[in-house]
Amino acid sequence: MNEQVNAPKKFIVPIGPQHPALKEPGHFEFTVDGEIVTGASVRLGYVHRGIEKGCEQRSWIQDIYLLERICGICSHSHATAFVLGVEKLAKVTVPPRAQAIRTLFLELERIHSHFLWLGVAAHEGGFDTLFMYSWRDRETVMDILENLSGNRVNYSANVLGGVKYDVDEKQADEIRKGIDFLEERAHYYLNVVTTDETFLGRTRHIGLMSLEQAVTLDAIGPTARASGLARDVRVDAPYAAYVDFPVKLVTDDRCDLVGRFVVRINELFESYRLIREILDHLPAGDLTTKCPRRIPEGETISRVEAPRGELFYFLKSNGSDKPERVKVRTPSLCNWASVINLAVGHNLADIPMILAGIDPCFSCNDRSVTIRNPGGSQVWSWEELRRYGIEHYK
Amino acid sequence: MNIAINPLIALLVFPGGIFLLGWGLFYEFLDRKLVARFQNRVGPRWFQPLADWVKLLAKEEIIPDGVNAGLFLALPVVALAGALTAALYVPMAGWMPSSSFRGDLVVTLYLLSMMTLCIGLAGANTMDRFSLVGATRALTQLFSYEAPFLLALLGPALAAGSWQISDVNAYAHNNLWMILYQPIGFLVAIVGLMGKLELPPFDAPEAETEIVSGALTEYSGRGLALFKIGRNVELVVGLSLVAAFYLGGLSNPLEFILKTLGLLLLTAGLQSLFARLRIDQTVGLWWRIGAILALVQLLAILAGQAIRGLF
Amino acid sequence: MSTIGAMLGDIVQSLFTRPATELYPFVRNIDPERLRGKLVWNPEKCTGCQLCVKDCPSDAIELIVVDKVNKKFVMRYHADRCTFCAQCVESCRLKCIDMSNEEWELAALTKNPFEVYYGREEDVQNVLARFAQESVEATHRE
Amino acid sequence: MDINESFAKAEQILAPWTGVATHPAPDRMDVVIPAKSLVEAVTALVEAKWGYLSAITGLDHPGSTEPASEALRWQRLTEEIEAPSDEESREGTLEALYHFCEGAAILTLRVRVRYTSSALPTICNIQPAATLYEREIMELFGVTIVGTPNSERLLLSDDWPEGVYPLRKSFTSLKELDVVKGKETK
Repeated sequence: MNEQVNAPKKFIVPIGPQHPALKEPGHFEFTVDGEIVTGASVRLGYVHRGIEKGCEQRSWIQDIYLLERICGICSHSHATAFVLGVEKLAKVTVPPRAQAIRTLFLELERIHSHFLWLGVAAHEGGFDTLFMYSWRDRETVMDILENLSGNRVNYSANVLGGVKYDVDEKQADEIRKGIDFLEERAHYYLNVVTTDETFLGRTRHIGLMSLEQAVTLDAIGPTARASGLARDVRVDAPYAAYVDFPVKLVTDDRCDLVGRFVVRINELFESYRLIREILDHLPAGDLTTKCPRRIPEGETISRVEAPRGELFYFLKSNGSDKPERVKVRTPSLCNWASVINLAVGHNLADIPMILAGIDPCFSCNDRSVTIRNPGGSQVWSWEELRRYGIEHYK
Repeated sequence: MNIAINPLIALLVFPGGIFLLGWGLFYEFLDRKLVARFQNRVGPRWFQPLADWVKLLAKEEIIPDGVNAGLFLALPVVALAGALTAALYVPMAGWMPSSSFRGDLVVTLYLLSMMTLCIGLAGANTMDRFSLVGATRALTQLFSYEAPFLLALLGPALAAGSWQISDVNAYAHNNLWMILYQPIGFLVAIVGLMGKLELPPFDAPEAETEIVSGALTEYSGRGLALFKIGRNVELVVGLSLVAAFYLGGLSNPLEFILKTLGLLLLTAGLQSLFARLRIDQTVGLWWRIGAILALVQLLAILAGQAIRGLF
Repeated sequence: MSTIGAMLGDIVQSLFTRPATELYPFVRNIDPERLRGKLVWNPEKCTGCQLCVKDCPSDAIELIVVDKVNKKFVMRYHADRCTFCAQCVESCRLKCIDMSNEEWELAALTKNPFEVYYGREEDVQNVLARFAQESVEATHRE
Repeated sequence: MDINESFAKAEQILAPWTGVATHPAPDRMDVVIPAKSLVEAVTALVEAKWGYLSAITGLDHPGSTEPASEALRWQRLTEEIEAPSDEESREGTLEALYHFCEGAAILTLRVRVRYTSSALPTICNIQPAATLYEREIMELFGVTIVGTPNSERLLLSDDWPEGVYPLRKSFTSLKELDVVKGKETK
């Protein structure tokens, strides 16, 4: 009799902006029924810094360093996307050695980012041992990067028209040695995440995103590739030295968190192979070429595959030494929709792992965008999404 | 060692009171250090748990809005008292239990459960959502591990033919280590103890990445300090109990130290080996596997005794 | 293929190996050769082209002209603003600027150590005296 | 798929609405379309499964700084903006670029609206992932997206003044804005 009077009240579990699960500020509200999540919404913007506007007030050269600081983890990807765009506008041909070194940095950065992600994702699942070990091993690649560029993050390796740092034979040997060690470790972690029963219990069939959903939700990067969606800018539209050193596309059809682990770790192997190839066939030549301070008028688009997915830069120049417009679209932004949609129907305990599964980067998002979702009208239920998918692909 | 201790001293200095608190902090340090070493880290220095504890005691205690203040303040005290009282019935440091009567095993087990009950109540007392979810999980977990844990400790008791801890201890001391012919019971007991103490991988009730600190999210200062030390005391009591039952009894301090340290090493290893279990996985594990294993063990013991009775 | 406790080997092994933690202030690693630390400036070659000042993304460098004809300059370097990107090193055509790979522990309790003057001794004294003079004049005017 | 093939296909799909199509770079195609046919064009692209929406870029063209020839070119291209009177030609326009990517090919749909009539239809019904991008340009450029699922204050802090769009060229800083306002009130 009382059931109708006691209509189920919404029990909302807030996560963030300050929460141990999120080391970066974001705010999530999960409506739960017992342990099951029935709704999710997200509000970002706590670290909005107005970088796009800031770029318009600084010179092209200063912007490299500003953009590099959008994200500490994929800093080189941002800088590379920017300088590639500017060089396209200025019609400057960068020496092949510089392009190869840029690519080397990009791949080292991918290794560092994926190892970092592996640790964070394991931590979200309460597997702190894996967390500690993967971060310990990540130090190897951090040391390599420090030896190459002088800094562990924000390498500042790019300048307009080339790179600052050369790689000599001694350093190449050090990198090879580090890569050998990391390859062995990656094999080990691949084994752990695919065979350890307790860990699989937290990842198998969790956060399922079918290929159709991935297409509908516009997923990109490893998140999309784990659902079998073959999208990788390095393959689709090779830039820098990827033309000479082609990448094999890594996908997985598991569609769940295990798939996301497997894709990222398999990408590591591809990075190792690429790094060895680059070191073995490093083109000789100059490191830089002259690039004008005033960039000719024009517009350009530059895309780079950051560790988290496609990074999109739109640059517009008005012929002066400052850009007219710098538009940055970061990969995490594309993948939010998938988290919000995947969360519904899962256990509360799985949420941190699903969140971590897309490797979200709050700094990337908050560069200029905030999402707020109070009514839940934007949040699609599972059913709605499926209906949409069915209708969409009729 | 069968030296009788003055009840007052037993209560305040040894084996209850100061000794147990100090020993609890020491074991917390050892546990943290071992887990750190398993994870290839350095870990804390020896005084870190003490420093943490003193700091917490010195800090302001905030009573949040919307709680029953009396309950809020009393719960940590009750939890610690429960754990300390349980120590009186256990052969602490190899000494004979300072207090003993027939059936004290059951009392001890329930005293050990006081902690979880208090944590559950503490969580339900506040209006915080993390606390509520944490309390629900803590109590759910209590109901899942309690029965198998009890069954696991009943095995040695049945073998000894007594429900008195000191008798079981003496029996274990005089016979073959029970871990050898009741291995399943030992496993269930040690894992059950980890569940009781909410150690990883059974730390869903305080999973920091989901619900911050679980039921204790709203606690600060003295209340939190008391809960923390209560858990340390329970760790020592639980380890002694399992060591006394399964590892050939505790008859002198050296045995006590070696055996409990061995168990601590095992639990630390288990802690670092697994990913956190979801609460539904915990419940499933205990009822589907833990309880059945413990029952099988129990039936085997009974059958063994029946067969022995025949000859 | 599935196992329980796949990391057992590693865990047991680490119990007998040294922890990976670096006890930083007590145990020090060798600083990498390319480490980008505090900026150092050599006044001898500087022509005062101001390119480093122009390219600095964080306004960390000021070049104060003492005597333009005789190429006497003093550099005021704000270590607290510097992002250690080394663009100035790249921009300087005469290689006057470098980044130290030894001096990188720059934390301080006051703001004073973050304002560094580089240049020939007499030039720096000159500039400092001028600043002192100016500040005195400013207070007098008030 | 080959870039040229992709572009040929896109050209075919977009033919009914194309104002003008250019290839600023080998891997790019810019298609200028009138704002009113945006939804139809995007629907056609999505139904033909041509690539995915990669981003929406906003651009600000303040009337006073833009060369007159540029403004005239736009009139010819879109016919959307009718021949402006002297006063109107000084008014700025906002441009939204819808970037679609397929393989290496990047297709950009360009639409322009005036400051005073800055309405664009939403494409969220066709491309749900567009919601974030739409909010971004609403917030930062002051383009009004009609029918977007959520049109609240999104990006900027809650105390950000109404009607101030930070990525427009006229915006320099909040402090200066106050100074200007102060003068006005005096």
